[in-house]
Order: sequence, then structure tokens, then C-alpha cells
Amino acid sequence: MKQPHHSPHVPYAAHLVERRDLSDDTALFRIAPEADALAQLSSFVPGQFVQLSVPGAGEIPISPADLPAAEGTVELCVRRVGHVTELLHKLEPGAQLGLRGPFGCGFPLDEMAGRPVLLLAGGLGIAPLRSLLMHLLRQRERYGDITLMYGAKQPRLMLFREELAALAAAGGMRLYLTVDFAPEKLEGGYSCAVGLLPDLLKGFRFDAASTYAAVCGPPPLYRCLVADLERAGVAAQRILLSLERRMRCGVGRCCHCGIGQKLCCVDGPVFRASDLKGIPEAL
Amino acid sequence: MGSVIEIAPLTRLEGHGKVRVYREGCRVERVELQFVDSPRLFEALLVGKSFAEVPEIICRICALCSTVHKVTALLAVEDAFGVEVSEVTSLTRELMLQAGMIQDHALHLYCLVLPDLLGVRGVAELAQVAPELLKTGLAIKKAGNLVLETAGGRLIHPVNIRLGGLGRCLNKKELTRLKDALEKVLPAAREAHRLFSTPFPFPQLPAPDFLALHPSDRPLQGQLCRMADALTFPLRDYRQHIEETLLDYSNAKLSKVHGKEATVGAQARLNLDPDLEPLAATLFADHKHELVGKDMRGNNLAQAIEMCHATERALRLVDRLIELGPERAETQPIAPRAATGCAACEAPRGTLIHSYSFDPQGICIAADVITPTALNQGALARDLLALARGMEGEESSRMTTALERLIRCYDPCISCSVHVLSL
Amino acid sequence: MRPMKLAITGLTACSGCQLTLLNCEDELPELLARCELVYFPLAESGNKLEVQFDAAIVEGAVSTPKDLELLFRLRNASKVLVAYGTCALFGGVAAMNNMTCSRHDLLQAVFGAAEKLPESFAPAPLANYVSVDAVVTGCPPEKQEIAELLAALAAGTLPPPRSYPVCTECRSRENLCLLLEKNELCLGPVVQGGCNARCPATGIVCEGCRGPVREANVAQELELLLERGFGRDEIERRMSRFKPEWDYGQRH
Amino acid sequence: MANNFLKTSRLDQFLDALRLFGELHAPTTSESGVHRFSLLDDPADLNLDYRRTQIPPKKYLLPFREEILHCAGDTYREGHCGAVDMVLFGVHSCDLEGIAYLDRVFLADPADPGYSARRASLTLVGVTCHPDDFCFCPEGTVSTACDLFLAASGDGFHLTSHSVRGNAILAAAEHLLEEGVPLQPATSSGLCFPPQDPELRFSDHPLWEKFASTCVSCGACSVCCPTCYCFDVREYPALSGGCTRIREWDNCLFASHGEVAGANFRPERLDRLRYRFLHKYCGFTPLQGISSCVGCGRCKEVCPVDIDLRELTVAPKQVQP
Ligand SMILES: Cc1cc2nc3c(=O)[nH]c(=O)nc-3n(C[C@H](O)[C@H](O)[C@H](O)COP(=O)(O)OP(=O)(O)OC[C@H]3O[C@@H](n4cnc5c(N)ncnc54)[C@H](O)[C@@H]3O)c2cc1C
Ligand code: SF4
Ligand code: SF4
Ligand code: SF4
Repeated sequence: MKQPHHSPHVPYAAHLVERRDLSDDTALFRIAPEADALAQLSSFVPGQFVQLSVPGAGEIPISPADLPAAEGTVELCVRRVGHVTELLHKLEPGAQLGLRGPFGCGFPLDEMAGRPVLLLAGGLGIAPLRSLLMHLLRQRERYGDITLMYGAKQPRLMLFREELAALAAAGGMRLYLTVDFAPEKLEGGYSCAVGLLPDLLKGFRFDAASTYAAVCGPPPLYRCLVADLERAGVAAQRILLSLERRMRCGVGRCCHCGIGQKLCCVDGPVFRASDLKGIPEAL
Repeated sequence: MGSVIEIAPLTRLEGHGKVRVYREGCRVERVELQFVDSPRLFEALLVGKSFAEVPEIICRICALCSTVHKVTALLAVEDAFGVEVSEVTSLTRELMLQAGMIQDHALHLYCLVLPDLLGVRGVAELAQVAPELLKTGLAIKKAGNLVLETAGGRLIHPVNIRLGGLGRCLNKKELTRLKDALEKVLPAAREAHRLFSTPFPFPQLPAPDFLALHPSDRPLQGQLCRMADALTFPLRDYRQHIEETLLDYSNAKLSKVHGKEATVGAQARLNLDPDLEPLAATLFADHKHELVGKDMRGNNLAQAIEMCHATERALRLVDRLIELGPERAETQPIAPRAATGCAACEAPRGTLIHSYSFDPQGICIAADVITPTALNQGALARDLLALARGMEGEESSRMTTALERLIRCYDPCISCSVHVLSL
Repeated sequence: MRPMKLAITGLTACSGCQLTLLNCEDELPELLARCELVYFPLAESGNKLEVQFDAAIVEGAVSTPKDLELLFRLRNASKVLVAYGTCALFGGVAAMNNMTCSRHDLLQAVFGAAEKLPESFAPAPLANYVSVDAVVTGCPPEKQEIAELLAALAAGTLPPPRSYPVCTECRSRENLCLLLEKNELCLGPVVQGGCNARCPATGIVCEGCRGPVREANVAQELELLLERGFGRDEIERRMSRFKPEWDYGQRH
Repeated sequence: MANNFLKTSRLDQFLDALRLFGELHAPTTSESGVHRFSLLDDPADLNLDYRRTQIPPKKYLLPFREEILHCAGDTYREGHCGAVDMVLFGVHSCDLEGIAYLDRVFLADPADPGYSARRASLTLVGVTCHPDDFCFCPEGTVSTACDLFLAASGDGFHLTSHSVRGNAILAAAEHLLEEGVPLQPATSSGLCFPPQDPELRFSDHPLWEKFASTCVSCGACSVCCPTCYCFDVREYPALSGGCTRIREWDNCLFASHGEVAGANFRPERLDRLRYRFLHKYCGFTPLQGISSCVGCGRCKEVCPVDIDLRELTVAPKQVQP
């Protein structure tokens, strides 16, 4: 829905309802935007992003980690890495924020309907995929098998552990977890491999010819996962990657987020691996 | 038993200093004034630099006085190489000196001295107890700053004034803006004397030996120094008249003029060269009995009067510059040669002397700077002792208050003073 | 809101940075309302050091044992330590000869054969001795930048950095390029912008008072200047005016 | 046919007529000798005999630094766009095409509010130019991306209107015009430098390395380019509470351009030069396949190390071993 009189620059008012620390540097922020913003968010497709303003620090692109608008709030899972996120992490519930969006292209849900979906998340990459997962599970009957493979550096950096385990236990999806190394003992009684995400994929049997793979994680992850997936038989058009770039406007003007001749903010952030072929700097 | 009262750090003045009062019982034995700014050794840094770099580097000796240091250095280098500058350049320089006077006096009087008069710690409390007065002071300062920034291209360490000319001339629009700003604060500058004519509630001090530049056709700049007892000497010979001694307890050197502790600054200027603009002249006439021949307790009042004078004079200069119109900014070409040049200006806190020697390529081989605070240091130490002695037996907190206030009367600038040299 | 407790002071410096703060006439009342100037000898009496400061704003280079002592005390007592101005950041003018002569020789040149030379070592940036949380560059800094910093501190953040050279603002202001058009020794291409190209705007070359820009192509600037007939000595003298050490081979 | 010829002797009167349509800005020369567009108070300041201004007219539409938002208390509000009716007189064809290109970027949905407000109040009057060695547009290029174009001819100008506003100007200046010999139709209009093959950016042309090591990242090329519009956005809190968000010209050759927390997608200057090449001559979504270079020659003239990316498009020379 378009708001005819609202300037594209001006964030809608929003406030912080609740924050939940997920790890040392990552927290889940539940944010309540004003009604007009919620109305805009009703068109949200998992994989799209919003521009979150933290007054005094600036604006950053963040992919919602849930399906916004459901309860009048949006969940953003944000890691503290620099200028804006630093201030965000200092805020208390009730703090004023700003929100614009959603922007960009999310996952091609209609196309994915009826197909098995393999979600591959590395580290913070779980945030946008959690949103996709919620959608898939909500419309469970619309999709084929759902599998989530999630890798983190260490057990304590594994986000949404309990939640994901519960979802898996409910039976709607298969869950595979892995950590790069495990200095502490794993608690919670669910299984978790030690190794890298591509190792998990290696032993995995699935219907590669019809599966859609959705990948999100740190840049180096993409390169090997795309190759592995293709080798396993997933066509490049069905490998969906959510990419991250520097963004200043979210609407295709500031020109920082170019990937080849495409702009991450309007053509992405979800790209098909096939569209990125021949763009050396993409991955 | 001997005891020592120490006031450290000295506050509400530029730089790092302290005072020690040595007492034997309640008798004051001696007073030590220490300037402990970290030495930056400018005179040594300048050696080996090209003549063109000298003014740009030396102005960084002190931020409060950067304009007057820059102008003095320009004049000294130009003196060495025989460069004459245009009228517009010269007027613009004077305009900046006057503006420096306005802003510096306003800062000192309203932000640093006024807290003494109202019995508060500093600007922060001042903003609470006397917000209007502080605002007035800041407004005057801002007008001076506007002139400095517009004419100098930058407020502190100005860039637009350079050897042989100007980077660019001010245009009519800018000058008109300056005129408006100065006119707006003239009434406040004129009234300032009322605040600072309250008598200083402490004992009388020894009569000073005033020193200032002899009036010339370029106000605040000159080639003759004049001492109160009619001793006048050409600047060129200043080394024969001013001698410096090193003190083992201070990073600044003590200067004496013919064995006397000279006193420079606003009070000295008004005593020696009362060539004032009309409003300031009236003020001076009204306050003559508090100033002429009087000790440094009157210096803040003298500064207030000078602030009015400088505002009027700056207005006149602006008018003249508008009348002349911008000239094509022709900077005079400079041909370096082996030479020594020297120049002096009246800085807000007194006479400032620069002297440089160059080799045939224009590389600096010697530099010497005598700052007003260095000149005043002897008189200040003498007055501190006199004041401390005059207050023997009084509570030491009252004494330290009095000593600090006396120091602020002198408006010392310690950064400058710790750069003194013999080569 | 609790006012911020501030320490503002200078080490080996000219007080220009502190004065710049006092020159923010328009912002000063607001500033005084939001900050408690617990330690600010330039403008306040009755200063205290035995306090936890929200921020210490320190001007000047470190060149004496006293400087160091004060710096350590402030570092220990402050949440945020700000290197305020070019001297604090790069050494500044006092350090210009660090690479060419010894401190002792300089002291002797000035204080002659005095019994006791003042204790002093080569002026160095704060970061050589303590960790620095925020910086404001410039000799002197721009008023706006210190006002921005204080406002950001009050808001619990820091101002976002700029990272373009003087040339960018200089061209945008439609100044005459002094390097290309007048063959003058301008350091604009390698110097941090943010001053709105103050000097070139008045027809004076950039003397580099804000220190190197993030990605200074020093080697190319050197080549450019050599090509234009300046001597290597002169170039190095000019480059080191505000920062003694440059890597003249650096291209990125 | 209506009168459409303006004698040079009546130019001053014509300028007065233009003032009816807004504040008149035109090419002048600054105190230090720089050509620029500025407010024309005195017609004597007009300098129509200029080659190119240092900064193109984009400065009126996309100021170097602009406060796009203010946040007081709780809510963000749009900054003041500062749009006033303005007539920009004496613009060369390349700059007109530059504006046309920016229009495609900033007026596309959702239109940029500041840009569109300023654009709507801007009247463009073009004029014939005389190319010099830096220009590389085809001789006689005439842009129609303006309200009115003045084609120099003999002792005056042929006026052609390209918009309703242009017609209104003609009507307002009717009394100053006379009949002239009919003009030849404009030869061409549009972008001068043909779109390039994106693959060229990975050519092994030896100039790439040379450019990467000599570019001083001064930013002049983008600042002065009529079609460079990359911007940075930064936010500054105010002492009195609230904050301001500004937008400022950026340059793709700066290290920060492709930087994110913890990584840089264009870490080397070479990567960034390639990015510039791609954006200038190949275009991004949705202007892919369109070159944005209008041939004004500014980048070449202002670059302190004489970088001209167009040289890369000639056949790659074999690198000497
Ligand atoms: C489409 C998209 C979705 C994202 N989703 C998430 C998410 O769900 N959770 C999360 O924690 N992070 C996410 N990020 C990354 C997040 O935007 C950055 O971590 C954040 O911008 C860092 O800003 P900063 O000011 O704290 O860091 P600084 O490094 O101080 O950044 C300064 C400025 O650089 C820009 N910047 C820095 N890093 C990035 C970046 N990676 N992407 C874009 N701009 C950047 C910002 O605009 C910021 O204002 C996403 C990025 C994109 C592009
Ligand atoms: S132009 Fe250069 S010297 Fe002048 S203020 Fe800016 S950085 Fe400093
Ligand atoms: S790339 Fe260069 S020549 Fe082309 S439009 Fe931009 S500045 Fe002009
Ligand atoms: S003008 Fe030249 S040197 Fe400057 S950034 Fe552009 S290409 Fe590099």
C-alpha cells in the first residue's frame, strides 16, 4: 500500500516495546510502529528489509526476524557492531525509534509454493531466515519439506536455540544445528554437530531437483554453499541468497549497494544465484 | 616555622601556572610565580624554516593571541625584506588587531574576571546567577570574533592575512555585515566600564613603570617603545634595553627594562597613549583619577574602556575599507635576503616583540619573541609580594583569593610567555 | 537528564582548542546547562580531579612528565577520553621537528646554558600513551565539530565520522584550485576535510592542519608536488608541520 | 511564424524579462576567476563566454550538503527544501542533459521530495556552447531538455521553446524579439559517451593499475560531474535535544563507499575505479545500459593526475613484460 503524502525520507514513528538479549552482542528488539507504518508493513515479504532509525545515531537496514504486523510489532534481531547499533543496544523499552519500509525484494514465495525448502543460515543470517521460516510454518500446507540448517561459531552464539528446537519438535520442519567448535558442553538435550555448515549439507539427502534453497550468512559462506548446492543438483535459479551491502537510502539512490549493475536495495537483498553469475564482487 | 601557601593550578587564565607564598610565621618571606606550561620551544622550531612558514607556525604559540602574533610576525618578516603592503592590507590587519582586542577583552572581563566580582566559580555558575551579563559579554565577544573570522578566514590562527598582502579582500557585503554587528554591540561595549570600575578591595600596590609602543600612524603597531619616565627607544635596539634572566623555578624568562620591572597592557597604554575614539575618550576622562598613574588594580577597567575604543575604531576601519573598495588582492612579491627584521604590536595584554634573522635564501637562522606576559612577569611577581605582605596576618583563603584576582588583573597568557630565547 | 560531568584541559598546546569551545557563543548557554564543568581550569576555579567523568576532553600533545601524569589521571577517571585537536591527535606544531632533531638540542637552544633544563621529551599524540575513544581534529578544530561531539556525548553516542579530503569540499565551494591553477604547495588531497576548505576559500593553500585523510595517497601527492618544482625538503617540512611522521611511500 | 530572434543588444532586457519567472542565476566568474553559476544581480557580471563551470547546475537541485530531516523530541520531520522560483540562464547542452539524467534518478517513484520541489521551481534556459579540448561531445549538440534554448547565430540568438514555461517566457519577451532566419533543426541530443560493455572493467588494460596507484582520492571528479549523485547520510544530535539528518555528496572512489561493519566490498582503489566505470558508462538498475556521461569534460579538467576513464575503452594494449 502506498502512502501518497508521506515523504520517502521520513521514518514513521515507532517505539521499542521489549528487548531480549540473545548473546553478548545480539539482541532481539520488538518494535511497535505507528499505524501507518504497520499498514505499509502488511505487504511485507520475508527477506525484505526495513530502515531502522535510532534518533541521534542514524539509520540502518535490518531484515525483520519475524512476520511483522501480526501483533502490531516487528522483531529485529540486531548485532552490536558500530555506530548506530551501539546506541540501539543502549536503549530501554519505551525509547523512540523510526521505521521506513519494507524495501527491496523478498523471497519468491509463490514460486516456492509446493516445493521443498532448505534454509541455510550462518550466524546472524538466521534473522531473515527466521522470518521466512515463520511464514513457511504458518502456511505449512502450501510448501513441501522444510529443513533448516543453522551454523554458529559457538553454542552460546547460537540464536533462538530453544525456539528452533521447539519448532522442530512440533514436527513441521527438520532442524540441523552445527557449531564451528564447542568449548562448552551443549545444554538443552538437542543434537548439534561440530563442524561447518557445508559439512552438514554434505551428508544431507534431499530432492535437489525441486528444492528451493534460501541462504543467509556472512559473505564467505555463500561462495562455498552455492557451489555445494549446485553440485548437489539445485539449479542456480532456485538458490536464493540474501545479501548485505552498505545502504544509505533504501530506495536505489545513494548508490553504495551496487552489485554488478544491480542495486542490493531494490533488486535484492534476496538474489538468485543465477542472477549473480559473472558478477565477481557479488559473493 | 615556615609554611607555604600554594595556588595551583592558577585558573581562569590561559596556560598552566602556580603561585607559592613562603611564610615565616605570618610574615611573608617571598612569593614565587611559576609558569609551568610545557615548553613548546617555538623559537628553536623556527630555525631552519623558510620565511614564509614563520608567521604560520608562530601564531600557534598561543590561541588567545594568535592574531597579534601573526600580524607581528608578518611585520617582522616584511621588515627584514623591505616589503611595503597596500593600504587595504594594512587596514585589514589593524581591523583584526582591534577585533582581537574586542574579543579578548570581552572574554577576559565577562568570562574570567566577572566570576570574581560576583563571587562564583566560573562561567557555569555565572550562567545561573547573571545570565544576562554573560549574554552581553558573549555578544560583544561574538562581534569581535565575527570580524576576526571574516577578515582572517579563521577565528583562531587566521589565514587570510599573509606576507605582502591578503588572501582575499573583504567585499562590501561582508564589511556591511561586520559594521552591523559592531554597531549592535557598541552600546554594550560602552557600558562595560560600569561593571569593572568597582574598586579592587585589597591593598594598594607599588606604582608601575608603564611600557607601551609609541603612537604611530598605524595604531597598535610601532617601531618605538616608550617607558613612563619618558625613556623612548627604537624597537630595533630592544635587546640593549630589555634583558632576560632565566629563573630556576619557572619555564618563562624574566624580562627587565633598564633594570626595572616594566608593566604593559591596557593600563599602560591608557597611561601612555590615550589617543582614543570619542566615546572611549569620554569614558577615560570620567575615570582618569582611577587610572592615570595608578597601579594594575585598574587594568580591568582600562580593558573595558579599550574594548569600547576598539569597537569604535573597528567601525571606522570598516567604513574606510568600504570607502576604498576591494583592491585586486595583489600580494607583494618577496625577495628573500640575508637580513634581520623586527616588529612590535600591542597585544590585548601588552607589547609583543618579534625578531627574526634570515640567511640569503630566506631560511630562518634566529628567532626571538618577547611576549607581554614575559614583560609583565617581574611586575606581577613584585605586586604579588606587595599584596601578600599587605595582607599579612589575614586568613590565607582571603589572601589566595586576592592573589588570584591580582593575577587576573594582569590577564596573563602563559603559553606565550614560556617561549623566550637567546640565540 | 543528569548533566554530563566533564573535564576539559590542555597539555602541551596553545589553548586554541579549548578556546574554540568558549567561542561557541551561541551554544554555550545550552552547553552549560547540560554539562557540569568539573575540571576546566581555563574557565573555572575550584576544579576537582577526584571524580568520575563522563568525558575528558584533552587538548595538546604529551611532552612532559606532568602532561603524562594528568593524562593518566584523566584516563582512569573518565568513561570517554577525547583527543581534542591536532596536537592531541598527531602531535601538532610542537612535534614538527621530532624526526629531525633531538628534544635536548631544542631545549638547549631555547633555555641556553641554564642550570636545569625543563623536563621535556618529544611531543607525542595521546594515543601513544592511553586509549582514545573519540577524536576531534583541527588546529584549531571547527566550532561545529566540538559542538557536535558534545551533543553526541550527551545523546550517548559519538558523531559519525567524515572521511573525505579537503579537496572535496574545496571543489564543492567553487574555489580556485591552488595546486593545479596556481602551482602552489597545497596539501588538500591528503588532508582530512570537514573545515569546508577554509584556507583555499580565502586563496591560501591548505597547510594540512587537520592531519591526514583516511586514505591519503601520500606518494602521489609527493610526486605531484615534486613535478611542480617544489623541493623534497620543503615538501617534507610542510607535511610535518602538524604531524611529524608520514609514510611517503603510502598509496592507500 | 512568431518572432523568435533576440538581438544581443537586447539581452539585458531579456534577462529582466526572465526575472519575472524567478530569481535569476547565470554563469559568472568569481573573485578568484572560477566559472560558476550564481545569482545575477548585475547583468554586467554575466559571463556567457564560459567553457564549463566548476560545479554543474546539479548544486541547485542536489545541494552539496542538505538537512533532509529534523527530529525534535519524538518524531522526524522533513527538512526545509529551500525551493524558490529560479531561472537558470545560460546552461550548456551537456549540463541540460545532466539534469535530465538526474531527473530520471530523483523523480522516479518515489520521487525525492527535496529534489522534486526544487526541480519544479526551476526554469532552464539553455545556450549554445563552444567546446574546448576537454569536451568530447559531438559538434553542434543541442539539448531539448530545457524550457527555452538560445541558439547563438550572428548578432543574436534564435529562441526555441521546449515547454509551456518556455512559451510563457517567449510571450513575456515578445516585444524584444524579431523575426529571424529559420533555424536548422537540432543535430542531436542526448548522452555523448556511448554505453560501454560492463566486462571492460575487468580488461587487462595497463591503465587500470596506473589509475589505481595515481588517483589521490580527492573526490574532484565526482564533485564536479553533472551526473554524479552518490550521497552519504549522517545524523547529528543537537545539544538542545533532537537531531538532524544530513545528506552530502559522496564519491565512489572513497574507501568508505563500499564499507560495512567488518568488511569492505570494494577494498582496493582499483575495485572502486571499476565501480565508477560501471556506474558512469554502463548504468545501474533501472538505468542499466545507459551511459551517464554527458561529455562536459569536467572530470578530466579537474583531476590532479589526469585520469580519464574513457581512455580505458580503447583496445587494450598488450602489457609489456
Ligand atoms: C538488507 C540488510 C539486512 C540486514 N539485516 C540485519 C539484521 O537483521 N541484523 C543485523 O544485526 N544486521 C543486519 N544488517 C546489517 C546492519 O545493517 C549493519 O550491521 C548496520 O548497518 C551497522 O551499522 P552501525 O552503524 O552499527 O555500524 P558502523 O560500522 O558504525 O556503520 C556506520 C554506518 O555504515 C553503514 N553500514 C555499516 N555496516 C553496514 C551493513 N552491513 N549494511 C548496511 N550498512 C552498513 C550504516 O549505514 C551505518 O550508519 C543488514 C544489512 C542489510 C543491507
Ligand atoms: S584548509 Fe587545510 S589548513 Fe585550512 S583549516 Fe582546512 S585542513 Fe586546516
Ligand atoms: S564523467 Fe566526466 S565528462 Fe562525463 S559527465 Fe561526468 S564530469 Fe563530465
Ligand atoms: S579527480 Fe582524479 S585523483 Fe581525484 S578522485 Fe577523481 S580520479 Fe581520483
